[in-house]
Order: sequence, then C-alpha cells, then structure tokens
Amino acid sequence: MNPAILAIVVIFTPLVAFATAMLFCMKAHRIAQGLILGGGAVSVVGAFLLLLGGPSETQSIVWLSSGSLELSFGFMFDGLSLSFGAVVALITFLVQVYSIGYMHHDPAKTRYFALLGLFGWAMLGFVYAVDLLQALIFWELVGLASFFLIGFWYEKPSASAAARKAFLLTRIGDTGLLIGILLIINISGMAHIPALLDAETGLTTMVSEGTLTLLVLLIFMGIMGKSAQFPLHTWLPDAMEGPTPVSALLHSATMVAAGVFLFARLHPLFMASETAILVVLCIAIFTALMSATIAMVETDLKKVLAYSSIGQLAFMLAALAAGGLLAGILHLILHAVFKALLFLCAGSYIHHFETNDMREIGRRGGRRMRWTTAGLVIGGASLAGLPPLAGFFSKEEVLASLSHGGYHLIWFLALFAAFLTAYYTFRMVFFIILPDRPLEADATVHDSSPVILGPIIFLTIATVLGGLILGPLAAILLLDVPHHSLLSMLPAILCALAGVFVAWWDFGRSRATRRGFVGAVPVLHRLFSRKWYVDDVYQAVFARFIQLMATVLHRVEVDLLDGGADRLADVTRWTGGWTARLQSGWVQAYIASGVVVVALAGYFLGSR
Amino acid sequence: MSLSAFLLVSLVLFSAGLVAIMSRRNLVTILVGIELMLNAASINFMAFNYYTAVDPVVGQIIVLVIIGLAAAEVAIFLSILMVLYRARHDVDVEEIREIRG
Amino acid sequence: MANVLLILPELTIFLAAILVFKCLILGLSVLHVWRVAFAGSLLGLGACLITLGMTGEPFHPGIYRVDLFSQLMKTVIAAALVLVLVLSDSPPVMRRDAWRELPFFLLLSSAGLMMMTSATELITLYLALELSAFPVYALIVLHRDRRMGSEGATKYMLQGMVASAVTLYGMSFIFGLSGTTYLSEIAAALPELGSQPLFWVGLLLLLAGFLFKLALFPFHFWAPDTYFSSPHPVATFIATVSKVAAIAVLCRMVAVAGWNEASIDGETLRIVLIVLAVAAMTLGNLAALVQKDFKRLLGYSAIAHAGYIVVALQAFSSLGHTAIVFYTIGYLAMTWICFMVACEVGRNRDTVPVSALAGLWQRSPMLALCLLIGIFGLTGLPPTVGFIGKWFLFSAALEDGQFLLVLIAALNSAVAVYYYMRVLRVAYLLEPAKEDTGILAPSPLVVTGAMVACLVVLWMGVAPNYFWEIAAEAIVALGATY
Amino acid sequence: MGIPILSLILLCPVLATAAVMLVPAGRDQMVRWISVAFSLLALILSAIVWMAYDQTVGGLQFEEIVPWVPAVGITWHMAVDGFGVLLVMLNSLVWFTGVLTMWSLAYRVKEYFAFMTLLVVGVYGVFMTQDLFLLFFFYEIAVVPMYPLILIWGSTRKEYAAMKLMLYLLVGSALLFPALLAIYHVAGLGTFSMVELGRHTFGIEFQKFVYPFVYLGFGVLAGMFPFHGWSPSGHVAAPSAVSMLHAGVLMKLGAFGILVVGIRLLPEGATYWAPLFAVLAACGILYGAFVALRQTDFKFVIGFSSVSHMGIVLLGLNLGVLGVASADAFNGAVFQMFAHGIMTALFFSTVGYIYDKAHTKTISDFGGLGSQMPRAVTIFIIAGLCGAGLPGLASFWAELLVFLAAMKTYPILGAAIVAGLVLTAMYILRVFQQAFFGPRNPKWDGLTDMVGWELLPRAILVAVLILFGFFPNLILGLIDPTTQILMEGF
Repeated sequence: MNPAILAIVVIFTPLVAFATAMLFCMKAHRIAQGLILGGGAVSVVGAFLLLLGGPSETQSIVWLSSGSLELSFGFMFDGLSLSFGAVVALITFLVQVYSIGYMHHDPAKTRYFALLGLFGWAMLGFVYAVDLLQALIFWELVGLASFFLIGFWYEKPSASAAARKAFLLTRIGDTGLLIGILLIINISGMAHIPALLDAETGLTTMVSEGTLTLLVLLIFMGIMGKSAQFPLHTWLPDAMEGPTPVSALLHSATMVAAGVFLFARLHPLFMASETAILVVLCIAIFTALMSATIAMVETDLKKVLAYSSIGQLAFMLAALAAGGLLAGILHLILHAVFKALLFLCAGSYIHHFETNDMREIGRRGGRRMRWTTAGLVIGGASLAGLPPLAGFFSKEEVLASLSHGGYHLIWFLALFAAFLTAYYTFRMVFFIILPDRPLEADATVHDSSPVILGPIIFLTIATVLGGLILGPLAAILLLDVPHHSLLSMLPAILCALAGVFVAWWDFGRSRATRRGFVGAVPVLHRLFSRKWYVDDVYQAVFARFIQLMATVLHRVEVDLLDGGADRLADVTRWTGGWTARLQSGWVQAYIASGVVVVALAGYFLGSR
Repeated sequence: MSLSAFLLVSLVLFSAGLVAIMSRRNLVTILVGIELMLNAASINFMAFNYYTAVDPVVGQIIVLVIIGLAAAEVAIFLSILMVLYRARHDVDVEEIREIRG
Repeated sequence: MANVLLILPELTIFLAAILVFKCLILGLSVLHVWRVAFAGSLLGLGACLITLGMTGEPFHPGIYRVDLFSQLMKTVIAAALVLVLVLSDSPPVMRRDAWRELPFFLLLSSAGLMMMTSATELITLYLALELSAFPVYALIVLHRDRRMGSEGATKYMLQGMVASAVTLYGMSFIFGLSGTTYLSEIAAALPELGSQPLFWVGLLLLLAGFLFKLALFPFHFWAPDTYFSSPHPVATFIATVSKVAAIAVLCRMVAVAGWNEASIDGETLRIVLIVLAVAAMTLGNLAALVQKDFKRLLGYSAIAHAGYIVVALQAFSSLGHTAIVFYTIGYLAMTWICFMVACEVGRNRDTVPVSALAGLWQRSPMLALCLLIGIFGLTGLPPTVGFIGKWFLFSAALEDGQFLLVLIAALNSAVAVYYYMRVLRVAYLLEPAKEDTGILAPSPLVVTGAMVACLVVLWMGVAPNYFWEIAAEAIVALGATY
Repeated sequence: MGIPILSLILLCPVLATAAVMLVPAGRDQMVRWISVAFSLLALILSAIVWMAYDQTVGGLQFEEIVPWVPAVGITWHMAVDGFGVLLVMLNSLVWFTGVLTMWSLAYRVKEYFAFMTLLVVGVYGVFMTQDLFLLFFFYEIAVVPMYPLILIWGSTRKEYAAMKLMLYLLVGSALLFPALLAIYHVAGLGTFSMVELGRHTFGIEFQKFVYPFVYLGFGVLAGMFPFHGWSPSGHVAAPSAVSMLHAGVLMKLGAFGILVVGIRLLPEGATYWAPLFAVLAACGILYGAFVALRQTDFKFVIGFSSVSHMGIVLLGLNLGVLGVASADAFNGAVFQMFAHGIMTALFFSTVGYIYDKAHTKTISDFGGLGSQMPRAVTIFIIAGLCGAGLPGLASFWAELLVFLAAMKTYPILGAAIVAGLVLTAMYILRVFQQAFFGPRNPKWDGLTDMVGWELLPRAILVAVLILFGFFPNLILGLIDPTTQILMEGF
C-alpha cells in the first residue's frame, strides 16, 4: 500500500472519530467511546504497518502558495517518524483503553474521548509532518488538545487555571518557534524539512553560523515551551490537574516529547552551531538538576512524576545536543513507555484512593494493589536507570553520548542528576510500599479493573523488554549501534544504586526519618519546595508587568484617547454656547457687527 | 462744488444714519437714522447723475423710487411699532431682548 | 402678446394676489381665500412650467430677462410657494384674524421674489427685493404671541431696512462709476471698473442686501431669531422661498463678472467671500450645537448652509453655479420637510422646542420618517440630495484647488452631525411627553406634499442626472447672457 | 456577461428595505421572512459570483457600465476583482447570519430590518463599485444607519456610543472628501472611474500630500490606532447583528478603501507614508491586545480585539506597499479582512445570544457558564481560538502571511508583533477562564442553551472558519491573481 494513503488513514481516522463524536454523539457515550477506540486501533495498526514497511520516500503536495510562501503538505517516512509514530499511536490507544475504566463515571465522557481523538490526530499529524509550517500547525493543535484536556474538569478553578497557564507558557515558546520558522522561510524561501536539512543545499549552506545560531535558538524556544524546559517548565506540574490518563499520554509520554522530537528532526541544524549546542546543554542540565531537586521534596504523586518527566526530557535534549541522536531518540521512546506506565499506575492508585498524596496512598494500603504496585516498582526502577530495564539502556546511552561528546562537566552533572532521579523515584516507591505505619487489616483495598490493569501490564512487559529495541531502532534510523564496555557503564549503575540506597536510608528502613537529606538544610528545602521561586518570579515580574502595561494603556485609552475626544467635543460644545451668546438679542449689536465686518472687508477691498 | 464734496456729504449723512441706528434707544429715532441712510444714497444718485451719468433721467427716477419706497417702509415699520408698543408699552430697542441665544 | 407670455408666472401670481385681496375685501371665509390662493399658486406653477423653455426680454431691453435660469428658479419658487401654502390653510400660531391675510402676503412676496430672479437692472432688482421683503415683515407680526411676533418683526425689519439701505448706497456707487444701472452695460465696463477700488467697495455694499437674505455672516443674525419668532408657515416661507431668490440673484451677479475666463481679477472679493463663508459655516454650526428650539436650530443650520453655498459661489465657475442651482432645489425640499414637521408638531405651540419632537415615531411614523429624510439631507448623508449636492458644491471649490477650504467645510459638516442627530435621537428614541401623546394626523394635502418633497430629496440623491442636466443648461443660459 | 449579477446582488438588500417598509405594522414575522429570504438570495448570488469568477485571469470581472451623471463623469460602474468577490461573500454571509441572529428581536422590528438592510446596501456597493464617487456614496450609506441602529436597539451607553461613532466616522469622511475630489480634479480626466484614474500617474508631490487624507479618512473606519475610539464603544452598544455587521464588515470598508483608493491610485504616496503607518498599525495591534486585557465587558474585549486584528490588516496593507514581501502582505491583509469578519461576526452573534439570555455582558458576572450553555460556550471558544491565531482556523493563515511579510520587512517589529500573539492568547483565555470555566453558578441555571435554528447562524460561521482554516488556498487562489495585478503598480 502506498505509505501516504496509510499515513492519511493513521492520522485522520482519529479526526473523523473526534468530529463524529462531537457532532452527533454528545449523549451517546458508548458510541463515542467505541468510535474513538476504533479510531485509535486503526491508527495503531496503520502506524505499525508503516513501521514494518520501513523508511521510504517523502511524499508531499503543495497546499498553499502565496507570493514567496509555498507550504507543502505531506509525510516523512524516515525512521524517526515511523518509530515515534508507532509509539504515539500505541500509547494513545493504550491510554484510551485505560480511560474506559478510569473515566467510567464521568458524565462528560464523550467530550473526553473526543478530545483524545483530537489529540491523536494532532500528534500523529505532527510526527509525520514534512513541512515546518505543517509541523507547527499540528504542534499548536496538540497544544490545543492539551489545553482542553488539562481543563477537562473546567469547573475546578485550579484546572482551568492550569490549562490557561499551559497554553500561555507554551505559547510564549511558540512565539520564538514561529519567529524562527518565519525567518527561515524568509531566508531560504522554503519550509520543507528534508530540503532544509540537505547538507549541500540546505539551510546550513545559506546562512552564517551566527544567523543559524539565532534561528535554532528561536526554534529551541518552542521546544523549551513544549518540552517544559527551564524557564518555561512551570506549566507541566500544574498540568497534572487534568485526568491522570491525560497526564500519562500528553504530559509525559507523547506531547511533551514533541519538543524533543522536533529537536531530533532538525538535529543537523542544531549540530551546525556550537553556541546553540552549549546553550541547549546548559539549559537541559540545569533543568534536569532543578526538576530532580524539586521532585525530592514533592509529595504529590503526579507532580513527582511530572518533575521526573521534565528531568528526563532534559536528558533527551542533552543527549541530542551532545550529538547522540540515537541515545536521544531511544530515551524518547523508552521513556514514553515507562513513564506512561508510571502514570497509569499512579492513576490506578488515584482512581482508587482519590488522593494524589503518595504518603496517604501508602498508608491506606496502596501496596495491596499488587499488579499496580508491581508496575510502579518496575517503572520506577526503569526511571531510576536500574539494569536491565528499559530506562537503564537509554540513560546509559545518554550518558555515554555526553562523555563521547567531550562534555565532561555536563556528564558529571548528568550523573548527579541520575543519582537524584533514582533517589526521588525510590522515595516515591518506598512511600507507597513501606508506609510509616502498619496497614489496617480490614482495609478493603482491591486492585483496579482489568481494563485499567491491561494497559499497565502491557506497559510493564514493554518496560522490562524495552532494551531490546536498541538494535532495530538503530537500524531503522540508519545509525550504528554503539558498544560500551562494562567499565564505562559502571558510574551510571553505581549512581542509580546509590540513589536507591540513600532513598532506602532516608525513607525505606524502619527507623527512617522520612524527611530526606535535604530536610537537613532548611534553605535548600525551602528553595526546592518553593520550586526554585520560578513561579513567584513570573508572578512578580512578568505578570505584574503585563498587568501594569494593560492598566496603563487602559488609562491611556480611557483618559487620553477617549477622554481627549470627549474633551474636544466638550470644547466644541462650549464654543458653541459661547457663539450662541453672541446672539445677544440686542439688535443694535447685530447691526454694529455687520457694519464693522463690512467696513473691514471694504477697507481690504479698497486698499488692494 | 465738486462731485467729491457731494459724496462726502452723503457719506457723512450715511454715517450719521448708521450711528443713529446703532446708538439711539428709541425705535422711532432709529427709523429716522434709516431715512438718513436712504437719503445719503439719494444724494449719491443725484450727484452722480449730475456729474457722470450718460442719461440724467435715470438718477432722478431712482430717487423718486427711493422716496416712494421709503414711505412704504416707514408705514410698515411704524405699524409694526404700534403692535410692539401695544404688546409692551415701550419702543426702547435695548429693552426688547427676549429672543436670544 | 409674446411678452405677456414671458412674464406669465409673475403675472399669474400677482393677479392671484390681487384676487385674494379682492376676496379679503369681500369678506370670504378663510377656507375660500385659501382655496383661491392655492389655486393661484398652482396656476403660477403651471405658468412657470409653460415658460420653462422660453427666452426673451418682455420689457425695455436689459431690464428684465427671461431665460432658462430665471424660469427654473421661478418654477422652484412657485413649487415652494405651493408647498408653503399647503401648510397655510389653517395656519397654526397665527392670530385668528390674520389667517385670511396670510395667503395674500405670501403671494405678493412670491411675486417679488420671482421678479428678483429675472431682474437685470439694479433698480428693478431693488424694487423686487423690497416687494418681496415688505409682506414678510407684516406677516411676522401676526404671530399669536404678540410680544414675540412684534419683537421678531421689529428686529427683522430693522436689519432688513439697514441692509437694503446699504445695498442702495452700494448701488449708487456702481451707478456713479459706470454711469448705468443695467447689468449688461456694467459687465461691458468691467475691465475698466475693476481697477477702481471704489467699485469693489460698492459691489460689496450692493451684495450686502442679498447676502442678508441668504443669511451669510455677518448678515446672519436675523435668521435664528426670525425663524424662531415667526409663525411656522411664515418661517417656512422665509427659510425656503426667499432663499431661492437670493441665491438666484447672487448667481446672476457673479455671472456678470463672467466665470472661467474672468474679465476682471476678482481675487480680493473671493478672499472676502471665502472668509465670510468660513465664518458663517463655523459660526452657524457651533451655535446650533447648543440650540434647544427646533426652528432656531434650523436657523443656525441655514447660516451654515449659506456658508456652504458661498463656498461654491466664490469659485466663479459654471460647475459651481450648476452645483448651487442643483443644491438649492434639494435644499428647498429638505428644509421644507423639516419645517413641515415643525408645523405639524407645533400646531398648538408658539414655539417648537426640540423636545416637542419626542415620541414622534409613535405619534406619526410618517412624520418621523420625513424628518429622518430631511435631517439626513441637511446633514449631507446619502442617499439624499444633501450628500450629492454638497459633493458638487465642494467639488467646485476644489476644482479651483482650494483644498483647505473644502476640508474646513467638510469638517464643519461633520460637526453639524452632532446637532442634527440629536434631533433624530429625540424623535426616534424618546417616549412622547405626557401632554402630547396624541396621534398626529397631517392632512392628506400635507402628506402628498411631504411625499413629493421626500421623493425629490431621494430622487435627486440617488439619480441626480436629470436635475443636474437642467441645472447645467440653466447655467449655460445664464452665462450666455453676458 | 449578460446578467448584471452584481447589480442583482445589490438589489437584494434594496428590495428588502423597500419590502420591509411596505409591510403593514404589526406583521413582524413577515418582516423577518422577507429579510431572510433576500439575504439568502444574496448569499446564493454571491456564491455564484465566486464560482463564476475566473481565477486564472484575475482582475475585474462581471463589469457593468452605465453612465450615471455623465456631465461630471459619474458612472454606474460595477465590477469585482478577487478581493471584491471575497468581501462580497463576506458581507452576504454576515448579513444572512445576522438576520438569523436577530430572529427573536421583538422591539420595532420593521424599522430595525429596514435600517440594517440599508447598511448592507452600502457595504455591497463599496465592495463592488469601481467609481470613486459611488464608492464614497455607498461608504456613507453604510455608515449612516449605524446611528439609529445603535441608538434605538443598543445597550450600554448607547446614545454616547452612537454619537461618538457618527462623529468619528464623519470626521473621517471629512478628511476623505477633499482628498477624493482632489484626485478627481487633479487627474483632470473628467471621470470618477477608478479604472481610468488608476491609469493616470499622479505627481509625486500630490500623492504625498493627499495620501494621508485618504489613509486617515478610511483608517478611522478601519479602527486605526489611535483613532479607533469609536469602535469598541460602538461594538458594545450595538445590538448583536449590528455589531456583527459593524465589526465584521463595516470596518473592512475602511481597509478596502485604503486598498482601492489609497494604494491603487496613489502608490507612490502610499510608499512614502507606509513606514509611519506600518508602525502605527503595529502599535495598534499591541495596544488593542493590552487594553483588551483589562476589560470587564465581553463586548469590550472583542471590541479591542478588533482594533488589534484590524491592525494586522492595516499592517499588511502598508507592508505590501513597501514591496519587500508584497504578495504575502496583501494576501494576508485581504485574507485577514475575511477571516476577521467571520470571526467577529461569530463572536458578537454568540455574545449577543448570551446577553439576550442573561442580560449582562460583564465577564465577572458569569463563571462556570460552560455547564449551562455548553454549545454557546463552545462556539465562543472556537471564535476565541481563531482570534488567538490558532491553526486550523482561518485567521491563522492571514496572520501568518502578514507576519511573514513583517519579519521580512522589519524583523524587529515583526518579532514584537508575533510576541504580541501571547497577549491575544492571554485576554482570550482570561475570558474563557472567568466566564466559562470555574464552578457552576446556580444563578444561571435557568438559561437555556442554543437549539436548532439558534445554532444555525453560528454553525455556518464556524464551518466557514474551519473550512478556510484547512483549505486556505480556496481564498488565496481567489485573491492572489488580483494581488499580482495590484503589485504591478509598484
């Protein structure tokens, strides 16, 4: 089958499902659910068929032409698109299945499922996009779906605020992205990605390195917004206000990965600019450390996972920036799998206990939900980078690419971040499986329904076996599989183990204080629990600045422009009143004025 | 006497009429001022008639017409003044200032 | 006989006036007198139409000229007279004993006005001027409210007399310098006269009387006062019929100078006229902003319109004159509509404050719609003649490159929107006041007249070609005289 | 072309006005049906024109030329180019949906529809005519009915708003008026035909002198900063359908006038002044967005968003003149006229619905309205997202094209404007959050959501937004040939 037709099926089936559900099935929840799931299934099958078909020629048609602008619409079928597309379709479908159970009682189910369909369409459209503008369109639509899904429970003020924040912060990043794309179009006259990337005729041959740095950094702004990198990361933890399956799908596995995906997509451009690489590395590593430190003191289960997502995305970016394309993509894919797993597990707990506080979950017998807990532990171990789970392989690749790139300081910091990751991940695990007081015997804790557990089990298996995809992935990406000696893996393994051990020391053992070692340094603890004051700075500086501008300009509008116009009108009317008073009713004055004017005019006429 | 002398006289007369109109309070006096202005015009016509006109008859006719018109004018104005007086018992121009603004 | 035919319109109206006078003496009832007068005016209109294509000089050559221009203006005057008479069958706010006299005076004055449009000799012109003015003075004083009527009449007449005396004085200089009173001979002597300062002063004084009738600054003071204090039909007459004649005379005067290839340099006079026009527009519009009386407001608006007309007049061009003739016809209809509404609304009121219009949309949707059309016209909004007329008027000035003047005029029109729209606001938005909630039912004749007038306003606004062609031909005829 | 289809379109509202006036008092339902029938007819005719317009040739088509006042060179010259076709369609759409929006009006129905259709006459005329006089004539016709419409059927400070609108717009025409006359007289061709005037080359000094008058005169109606003061208050006060026509179509008249009179006839003057006006337009974009952020009234938010969005149109026009990326700029500007027209129409139609039910437009009075009026809220959100320039909706393309040109011409300015998009998103989201999201407010439990025919006009507009959001080439294919012709003038 022509891959383009298949791609159209993959991408647009969810859209059709979405539109049908929204327009005709608002009351018929089951039908809507079936539609979306059916669409999801079709996408999965199609995406895997595409993947099996292997890379093939890019296909595109001209969609819009106006003057200098020519936008093409089409699909790329390289390893990157194919592999990530399959992952997206798969996880989307799993989450949809999971949602059947999770959203069972929600009255607005149709809207929920329809939005998942919308998301699937947008995300898949983005993944296969061949044109930067096409990518941008779907990128924005992904953001839109995210906005609606975060704010799904719009009656909750915190949810709608979180949705707004997510939209705005990603929008700020997108501004940079849009400017970057517009500049690229203006410079090169095109936005066709393969053409831009071409080594002989592409963008790198057209501009100086300085310009290129500017361009890619502008694009990186968009990536920072979407992939929640410092300083645009603050929306992601708040986005946990959305339903948990949504967090699993959008805010850890797929949507936030779109930024990383874009980076990988434009990898050659980034590689052409030393400065850009350094900037990206610095931001990524700082983000990784910062998010890890915050996760160390966070007690909200989903927020811990959210910060870990931020950190892992930073890892991916760092790897990509250091030149490790394979490492970045591998981590992207495997992280999608195990982070989705973690979130689905978290959702399973939350669905059951109706709280996000992991201490509470542990106390109320979270570990008795055996399948879920098994998934959590395996996912956590993968996140911590313990061998032989998926996360181990990918993180190992990431670290290796850093050290291969010669960024030793960064490598060291990344190692530290990996240590912290292991630490806070197992802090979370120990909170749940080793609560600080004995469980009540009669607690009626049972595990979730099969429809919830199914995806969890599937993903658990995938997490365990994830490392195996390294070879095939490298093959499809046309890259070499690197070989690492055991010695070079040792630091990472030791770091992970150290993290787990310290976590056990602080939280797991029976005499643990459960405060963590950061608790010993109040300054740091406050810094971390206030999330490094980033939100406060935003509030104090940007929000206030914009409010101030708005207020000032509002005053300008009311007092100066409107007021000025009103005053002008008043003055005119006042002059009118004064003029009318000339009409004094005294006829002799009338005649006198006439005589004076005529005399003046006569003088003027006579004396010329 | 030259033409300019006549013109000067008429100008004086005309100005006197205007001054009367603008300064007197009694409407009847003001009417007299208007008559002065008309007469100034008549003098002009006659003077020009005498000194420069091609056909001397024209000026004379004009003056006769003016006299006639002036009479009619006076008649109407006085009758209006009658009404005014009946309504207000006054013909002081500075007092009738109700219509204004 | 041909001569008689040429002066048929004036003659008809004049005879009608005499007939009405006879009826008065016979003591016929109001209705009968009015019927005779109305029939006379209709006959006059017919006579005008008959003579519309004629050209000639019925009297001594050079005194009185009948051409398309004069006959067109006479037709307009006659039509306006008919319309005014429509409102005069039981004239509101006049003294009961004066009802019968109203038609007579109106006819008499109209005859004078008609003569003005044809007169080409100074004394004839002056006679016509006075003939048209005197009856009006007499009419104002017949107001129901003696106090107001006599005050208005006194002041109006006083100013009118001074203006006519000044005109006469100016005429004496023209006569003295040129040795003639015939416009045609003056025109011939213009190159020589143009070099004498006294001629220009004389011309200015001469124009005073007609600018007074037009209510141009600084001869404008009478307009608001007189509109306000006259009985409504009389105010209508002053605002419509007598304006036409004044405009006709001014056109003829300027035509004497010959436009386009002017035989003399009239630059200074133009400057004077421009200054006066700007002053009139600005002053009229500004003062109107604060007016509370509808008729008074229309008075100020008339001052502003005098300014607009002079904007075109000072261009001394055939385009300008055509525009003036065209606009005059429309202006007459628009003004009449507004005054008609004032008459109907003010049937029981001595004055017509704007607030009396409140609730007009309920009391009579027809009148409200008429008012809308009339006010839109005066404001200069399409699709009425006010818009296109102003376009032509100002176009004439711009043809001459007077960008700034046109800008000022246009801005003035924009300011005027304020008070015109306020009138509409009262008529269309407010609920009627308690004392006059009754339905207003104008007589069928008034309705017919209103429909005709509205039709003219809209027709000229949307398809001006026919009227424009006539006006252009009339101006060609006027220009051909000299 | 045998059938004078443009005149037929113009005749629709004329006949509708006349027919409505002749309906006996009290037969309101008949008035509504007459209005909807004629507007539907006009819509169909507009669609035919769109279909029949030969896009491969471009330029003026469907020409009708009848002498009108030959003595001064006024001609009944109707013809449309690609821009005209698009905008005529816009007007038809807004008229049709506007009539449906006002279906439930009960106060002085007859007069309302008469005035409204009169307004539509003016708008059609401006978009179709190729005669400078008729352009101004129709332009004023379009402006005039606004006064009674706002005055009688308006709300919030309606008298003030109506008068302000009238004065602003007529002062604008006062600037325009001498300029148009000067163009006519200076060309000395004795014709008002814009086609012929377009062939005449005006002196450079004259162009420089007269262009600002044209630009400012039309600019006032286009909501040009800083002379936009009439527009937000006018939007707020006007009844829904009038706001729809007003913001949706009427403001486009100004931009269209700048395009066909200013830019087409006075290209050098336009080039000379373009940098200044481009900067002003950019200021307007940001200014409108900032001020919208502080508004407490639904309609004021939309009003200032219109100022902001019309800034994009004006910016596009000025950038087009500057010639660095003319095609994109002009295409973007014209596209934005259409997209913004549909979008604001949708906004006002929906807000009008909410206002009719709740009798308040103050944002903070609501909260959680999404629970009671999901459909209305969804529609509003779609319009809002279109305003925020979201892809998949029509205005994305328009803004993209203008931004592209801006980045090319003035990179810094362009970047600032693109950044301004964040502000747009901020004020839109603020409305969503304050009015639609949040806890269900029991005060509004009694409100009913849109049903059936109430949904129809809004659904049509939404469909249009989405259609052109995904298939922008439908519009660009229509207007691009005209843009190419326009650019030959530079």
